[in-house]
Amino acid sequence: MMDTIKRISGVNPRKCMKCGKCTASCPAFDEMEFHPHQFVDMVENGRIDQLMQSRGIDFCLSCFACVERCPRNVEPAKLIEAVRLAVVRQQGGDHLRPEAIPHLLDENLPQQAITAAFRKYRK
Amino acid sequence: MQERLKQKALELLENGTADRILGWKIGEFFYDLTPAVFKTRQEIQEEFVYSPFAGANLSKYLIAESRKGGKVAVFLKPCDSYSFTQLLKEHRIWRENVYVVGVQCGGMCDMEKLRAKGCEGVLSVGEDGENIVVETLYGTNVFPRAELLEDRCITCKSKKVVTFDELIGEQGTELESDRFSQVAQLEAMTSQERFAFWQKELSRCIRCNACRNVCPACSCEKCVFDNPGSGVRNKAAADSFEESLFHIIRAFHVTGRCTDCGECSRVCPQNIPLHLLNRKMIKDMNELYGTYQAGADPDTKPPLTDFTLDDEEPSIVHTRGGQ
Amino acid sequence: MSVNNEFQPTIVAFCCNWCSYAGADLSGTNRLQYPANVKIIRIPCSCRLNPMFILRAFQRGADGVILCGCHPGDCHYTTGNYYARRRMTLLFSMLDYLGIERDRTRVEWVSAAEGAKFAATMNDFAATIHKLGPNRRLEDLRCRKD
Amino acid sequence: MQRVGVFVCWCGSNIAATVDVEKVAEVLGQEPGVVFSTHYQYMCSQSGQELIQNAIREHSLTGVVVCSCSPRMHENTFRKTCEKAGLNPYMVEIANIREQCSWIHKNKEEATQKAVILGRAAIAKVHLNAPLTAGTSPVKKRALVIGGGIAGIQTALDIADAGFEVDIVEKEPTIGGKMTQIDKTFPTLDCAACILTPKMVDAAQNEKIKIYSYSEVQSVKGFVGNFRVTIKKKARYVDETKCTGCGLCTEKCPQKKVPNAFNLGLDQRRAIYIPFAQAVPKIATIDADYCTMLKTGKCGVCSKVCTAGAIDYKQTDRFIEEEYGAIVVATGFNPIKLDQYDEFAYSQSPDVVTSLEFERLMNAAGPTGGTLLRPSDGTHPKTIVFVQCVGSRCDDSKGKSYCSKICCMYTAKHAMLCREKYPDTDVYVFYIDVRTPGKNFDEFYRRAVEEYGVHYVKGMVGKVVPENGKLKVQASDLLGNRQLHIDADMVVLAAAIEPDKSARPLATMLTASMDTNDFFTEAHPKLRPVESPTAGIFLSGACQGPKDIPETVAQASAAAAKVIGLLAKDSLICNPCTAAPDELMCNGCSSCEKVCPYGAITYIDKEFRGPNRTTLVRRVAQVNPAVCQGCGACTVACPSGAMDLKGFSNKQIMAEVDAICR
Amino acid sequence: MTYSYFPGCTLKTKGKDLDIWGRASAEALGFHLQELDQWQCCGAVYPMAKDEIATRLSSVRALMAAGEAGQELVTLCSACHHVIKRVNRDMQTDETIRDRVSRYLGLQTPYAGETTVLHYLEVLRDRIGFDNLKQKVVNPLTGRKIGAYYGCMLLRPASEMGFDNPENPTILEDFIRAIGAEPVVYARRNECCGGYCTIKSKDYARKQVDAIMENARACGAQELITACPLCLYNLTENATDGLPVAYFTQLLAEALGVKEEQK
Repeated sequence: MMDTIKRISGVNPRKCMKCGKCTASCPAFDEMEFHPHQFVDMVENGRIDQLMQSRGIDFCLSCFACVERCPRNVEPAKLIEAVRLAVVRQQGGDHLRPEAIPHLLDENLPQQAITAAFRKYRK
Repeated sequence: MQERLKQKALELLENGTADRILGWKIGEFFYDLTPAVFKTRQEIQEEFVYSPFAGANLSKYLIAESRKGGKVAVFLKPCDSYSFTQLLKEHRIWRENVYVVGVQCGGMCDMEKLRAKGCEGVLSVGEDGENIVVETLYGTNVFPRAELLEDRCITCKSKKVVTFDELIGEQGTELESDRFSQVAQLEAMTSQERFAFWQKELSRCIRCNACRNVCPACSCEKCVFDNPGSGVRNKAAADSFEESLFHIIRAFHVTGRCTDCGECSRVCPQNIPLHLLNRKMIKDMNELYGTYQAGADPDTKPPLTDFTLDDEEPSIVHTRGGQ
Repeated sequence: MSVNNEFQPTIVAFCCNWCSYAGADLSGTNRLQYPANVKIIRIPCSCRLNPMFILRAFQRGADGVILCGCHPGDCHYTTGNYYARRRMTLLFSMLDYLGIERDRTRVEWVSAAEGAKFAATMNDFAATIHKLGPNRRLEDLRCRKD
Repeated sequence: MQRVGVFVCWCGSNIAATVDVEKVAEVLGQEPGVVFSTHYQYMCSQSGQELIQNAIREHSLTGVVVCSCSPRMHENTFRKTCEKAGLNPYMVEIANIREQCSWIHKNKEEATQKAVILGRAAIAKVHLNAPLTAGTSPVKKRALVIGGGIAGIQTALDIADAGFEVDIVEKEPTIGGKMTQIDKTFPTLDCAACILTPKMVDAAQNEKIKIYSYSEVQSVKGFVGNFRVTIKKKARYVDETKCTGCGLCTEKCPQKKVPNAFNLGLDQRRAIYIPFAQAVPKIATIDADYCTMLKTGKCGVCSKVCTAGAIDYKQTDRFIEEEYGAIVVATGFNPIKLDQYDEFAYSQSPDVVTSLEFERLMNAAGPTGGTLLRPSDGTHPKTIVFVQCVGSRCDDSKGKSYCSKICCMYTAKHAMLCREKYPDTDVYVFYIDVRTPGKNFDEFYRRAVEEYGVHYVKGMVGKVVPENGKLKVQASDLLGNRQLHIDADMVVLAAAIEPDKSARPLATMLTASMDTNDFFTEAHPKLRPVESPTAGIFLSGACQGPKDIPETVAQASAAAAKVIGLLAKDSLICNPCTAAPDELMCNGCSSCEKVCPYGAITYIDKEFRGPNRTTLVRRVAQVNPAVCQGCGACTVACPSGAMDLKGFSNKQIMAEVDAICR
Repeated sequence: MTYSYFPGCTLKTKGKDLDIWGRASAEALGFHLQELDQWQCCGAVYPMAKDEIATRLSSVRALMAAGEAGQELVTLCSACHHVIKRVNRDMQTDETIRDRVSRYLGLQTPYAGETTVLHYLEVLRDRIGFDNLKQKVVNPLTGRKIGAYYGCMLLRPASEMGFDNPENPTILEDFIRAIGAEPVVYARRNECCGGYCTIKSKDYARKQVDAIMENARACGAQELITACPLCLYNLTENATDGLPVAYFTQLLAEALGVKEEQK
């Protein structure tokens, strides 16, 4: 599984020097039980299952602040995305069902929000 | 033209400008003009020749002649004058001992082309403006010069006499020529095709050294191929230091010094187009390091003894395209 | 010695004493591997490399020749590698023109600190030469007519 | 043919583990001309060297091949060994079977085979070696120090102490360098000016030391013992011999809006200025970029008030030529630009400062007179956040790959001083690691935490948002697994340090090598740390790598010791591997002269005997062996092969090629 | 000058104002946006996974269509720009992706990212020039204090987007200056507004938006402009007490006098 995550993401977690700048930059910190630096560490140490079960993976905003500010070019967002993909690619792993959509819509919600949600939360 | 040159030679000898005259005389055949030194009025009158076969480049002979004491006068065609200037740049010719008469040139003729015209029993060949007049046993033939020109003269790069003390005829100018078109053709081939081409050409080499001996740039006191100390001495292809390497090294040694006079190909008894090697280097230098014409002036630094900080990397050979 | 019928190329690496030879030493110090068929000849500066040496190597059976020198601007002798750069560019161009495989010759700038680059370069070059196969075209063009 | 002895070294197991040394010795023993071949555990040891010497005597060897480690390591050792046994030292060749064989190959057969081939190449070469005698060249007993910071000053003082003349070239109007801007020094907290300014004065008053301030090195020619240096004295528009340093002009100059570089632009100075009160030399300088007189030709106030008549608007750059035996580089460092790290809002708020700016804000001679005030509104900051490793320890695409080394300690110092002076401030330090190797360093850092109550947080700041006069700092606390949100008044960034920009062009002039970060490389990272690989060039201070003051001073003195060792010699032994022409073959064509970087080649007209008792005069090249450095550029430029390089001759190299390719 | 133009799905529906005024202003500024004939939705998120090919195809098709027309490809929506620009870079630099995409699309010659992708703002800055834009302004928005809201997708990752300094961008501020208004610089202009979570957690999105609004207001902004429909939606809908937010093209059209003409 660790190799799958590394392959999907193309990230080498060993480049991390544990400075915590990703976590310092993360706007979704409060919504995540594991924070970006922990993602990197846990992938490196093979604790993927725990990450896959965490609800935080759906809260990453893909804002790339962690990617931009990481001094070592580790790209934590790609790891989080890879873990999320590992989840939604599983049978029944979808996080969002088409039935739920109408309920979410409002008059002004742009298409891209839905499209993005579909891309992110289901396969 | 021959008469004007003869008169000039006599005049220079008689008014004391020169003790010796470097010119041409008939060799084995009428079309085989060979360089010669004339010391007396009689010699000039009897033997001095100038004809459309006076292709031999006299400049190289001045390395030795200019050091012999006294003054030597020489006739230099435009392309010879480039070689002469290049040798001056290399401090090989003692300029103060040389009196240069620049001779304008309409292009030299190729005996093979004359033969192809079906001329037999040729007695003499003369010039008449843009025509070549051939006297034969069977009468007089007149051909336009353009039809008989040597290949190197068809792509003549310049009619300018670079260095002279006196000029016979008008000063010419540098010409637009497509002398690199054959090189470009070769470049467009695949590597395998080029290899086959050169294998076919170079494998005919008999190492007679004619190319080297005639080349004004190959004027070393002792050639590396004759020098036991160089580690690469060899004569005929006795052991493994072969023709290709001889020609590669020769081409490399004259890179930036070769004026593209074309003598190497003219004298090759095997008709190997050796000038295509030198032209390739000239073309490359022009493209990579800016246009440079060896012998065009006495000052400009040759590309191989110069550099810029942002020269192309050797990998350009891989990346610039071609196959 | 092991009997190995697989093509084992002979590769000559000319290294300038100040940067690349030291870079080669550094890759040794760091135990970075590269093929044993790469043999290094030490020259004081890349500008000492006479084209004759390269041709000689090919003639005597080398399958690839590489020149390593200080990075442009870092030459121990200030300008040597600039001359080498021009000479090698023209030589390689001429060899290419004669139909010699382009990949048999290479120039790489390797500093004394680039042990890893040295090893990587040699590995890459050896792989390239291995792919090209034995050098045939720079052998005697006249004697050898197949 | 030489009588060659082959000596294969095991280097303990370094070589012997992967190379069958016995077999190498045996196979090489069969090579033509080899009359003796052996192997030994440590050829460089005393007994190994004796082994070689005995073999030279017993077997009348005329050539020696040592198969061992890199010639860069022990070539000299073995040359000396052989010399003692009566063999010319240049009859030794080394086959590098350690760095270039045993250490990079795992397969023993392969490695053994390669070692044999390398040995053969060395044997083939040594057969063509000729005894060489090194010439000597005189040493100019004067040193040049480039850079007048603490490193340069210390080096100069030490060299002068030993009785040699030494010049300092400093590009700023005063010597002193970065240390003049620093407030206190760790770990003792004594004031930087108090320990530096006496040294500056010492340097100025020392008869052996000459200071070229506001000057730069323009060009360097020559070689060890005989450098010829052109120094550019930049026009300061003030006659140095007349200016008394009274400072009246710097008070009267009407152009007041010049950013004060000494205070890093935190305040302003006049167009004519003396950087600070203790400047050495204390001479005014006109800043041509701002001076109204120089720009428009109207003003002249300074000239009017100067009673010494020192102002000279017509002054131009002057060039001075000097000769030196040795050159010391002491060009120092600078903090990096922070444009790339604006998540810390350095360019968006004046209250986000670099550590060096913070030094000025704490300094009694600084823009705030030593009271810590916010640059934005002049209030006392109550909460201060220090951020470590800004631009250091980065991936190459994101900043400097190295640790800047000094930041951990100066930040501890800053934090401690803040708490000491203003106990009501909250001080946070965000760190990745705290690196405090050094005498009394870790104790110092612990005091900051334990006695002074500085909050050290393992984590990093991710974003600084200036808002309503506060700096909202968002950071991570990795040990607490939380995100911190601090309303700070001031943020201090420990910016990475990098070599001064002048170092790169200087390195080119000196032909001294640099690493990819533009730090000068040392001749050996452990054993020759203060010498450049280029003979006669020495390194002092942070130009070689980040250093704190104690380390800088130590290295400065070490460099001085090396310089003194060089200048104490009357002459130097030259490299005998120089180019030499075979006059009989020389065309006199000047190709070699055009490519010689040292101007070592000249031409003479020489008479030769020709055939039939004639004589011929020919122009031939001459090489000055004291100037030639042996690069070999000329040998390839020479079409006739007349020019060859001793020790690396055409034949020798081709013999190696043949041996390798056969 | 004519550019190929990729509008994207949102600009055809909820984000019409971004599109309409962008195009109208282009004409006023002397360049033409030629809508690609058959564009498909870009997918709204860049596929970070290296093994996803299908999600890159629509971008590649758009890029190739522009390439065939011999034009540069212009986008207006930040999300589209982000996706297309990064996919283009994948095609340039990632051999595996390039090969797989080329095989998937059955290309004779692989597409290797030859097309240039420009955001509308980059066209203004690098092709038109803000000084020239300033010349064309007929209704300078004098006195208006406008904060630029960049969001994430135009700026990050800077190594791939190459748009502006990711931590202290200036392109929108320069734009604001060019149309005669006063730019207000505030630090949170490049912090995420939480738009992607708007359908997941309004509260969370609100927290982000409020922080941005507070920061912008504290720095003196009276209104915000953006290039992203999702940001605009989020900043408008999920703000507790927000500033008005508009698309930058709306103000551009206003300044160029295009709006009145069309009224």
